[in-house]
Amino acid sequence: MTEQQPDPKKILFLNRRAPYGSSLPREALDAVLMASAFGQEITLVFLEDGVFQLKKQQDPSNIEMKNFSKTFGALALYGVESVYVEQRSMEKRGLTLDQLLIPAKIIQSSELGALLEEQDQVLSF
Amino acid sequence: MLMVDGQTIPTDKEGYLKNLGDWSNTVATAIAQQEQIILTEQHWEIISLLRDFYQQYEVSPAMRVLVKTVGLQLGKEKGRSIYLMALFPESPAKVASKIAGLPKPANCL
Amino acid sequence: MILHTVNRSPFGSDCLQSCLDIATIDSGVILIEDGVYCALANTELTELISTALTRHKIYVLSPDLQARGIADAVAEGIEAVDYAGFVELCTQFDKVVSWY
Amino acid sequence: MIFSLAIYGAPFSSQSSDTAYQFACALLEQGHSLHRVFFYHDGVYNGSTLATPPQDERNIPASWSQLAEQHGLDLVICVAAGLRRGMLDATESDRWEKPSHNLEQGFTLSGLGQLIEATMVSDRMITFGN
Repeated sequence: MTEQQPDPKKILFLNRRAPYGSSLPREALDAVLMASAFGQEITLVFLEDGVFQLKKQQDPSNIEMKNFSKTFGALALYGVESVYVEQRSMEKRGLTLDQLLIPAKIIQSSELGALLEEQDQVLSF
Repeated sequence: MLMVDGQTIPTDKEGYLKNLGDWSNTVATAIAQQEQIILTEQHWEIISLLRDFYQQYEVSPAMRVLVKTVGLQLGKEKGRSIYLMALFPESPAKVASKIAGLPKPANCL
Repeated sequence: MILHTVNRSPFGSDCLQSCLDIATIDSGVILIEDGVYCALANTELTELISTALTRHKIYVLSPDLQARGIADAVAEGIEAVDYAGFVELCTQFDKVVSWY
Repeated sequence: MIFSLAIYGAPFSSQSSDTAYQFACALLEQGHSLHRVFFYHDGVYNGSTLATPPQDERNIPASWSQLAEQHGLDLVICVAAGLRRGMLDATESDRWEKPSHNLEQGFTLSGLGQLIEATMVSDRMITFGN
């Protein structure tokens, strides 16, 4: 299994795709859980259609896919608490924070630049 | 493959169920037997916690998360890897998931 | 400082726009694959690009320009580089963020 | 400088693996080290030994394989993403009782942990998305 790494890195996952149409969001979430197992300092950012990943009430049973949105609920247990949604992406799509599955912080695109700069690495999905 | 009550239950080569719907308490006991574990009440509470976890989150927890969840739900005494190691030797997250009829936790290196 | 890579045409994707919305001043942008269409002069993007050039260095991958027949139509101020130049840019900036 | 690359595009479908390959050649030529190339999402198809393009076209899996041999590269295909899409080595083929396997020489199947490890130890992690 995993060992605690001495020097955790700041890794930001940039999620820009809607769920189900592409498997990238689901594969990104797998990578997030893995990074947490390595004890890394993780930040999740949802931008553009990526914000749809956090929409409540997802039920892909009739398209015979797994409801991976349920896994977002476990993020806090995995030690992932830094979750941001970009403001304009939410606004454009008529989404509000209370429609999201998990608590997320609103971030402006101008602040997002600074957040990216703080990271050791950024993985885009 | 497992034989349970005269029925064959398909498993993969590592002993994980091929069809998760085949799981029952009897099947769990049979899987445990293959792992040389006799299930006690302490085992069952972990198994049931794991099944609830999977039901809620659609994922089998990695070791660290299993320890944390057990601690939160069953008390600090049990939320320690040494306790889980004693119940499910070698690799508790993997072995317990197998007995609980869940997919193998993906978070193994 | 970040080097952003953009590999989508701006005429059907938000990649360039999102990248420019976020990129802090002095960060770099390299246009690759279909992203090289962002570098075209005389398109509806001209203003966006010229504003972006006041804040960022913008590079374009020359083999991709050449492949698409637009090597001679690049907006002024955008610098063409080859793969070796792309690698060098990655070392000059602190990290690389991909937009695709 | 230590680089790692993550590739998400299928060869012959998107340009991302071509770009990544050219990029890998250029960085090796400049004397940088390439810690790992991690193939995820549709990038896993880069490892198919059964890819059979016409003779007048590049063979991307074969090119990776040759580059790996020349430079001792670590080409890793995510095992979970690979198994889903039918990328199997002999061990996995045997384990899942499949009739054949198709992993090109020089590639290995391994866990997603290899992506995270590469992200941690490399100076630059570059994603080539599709």
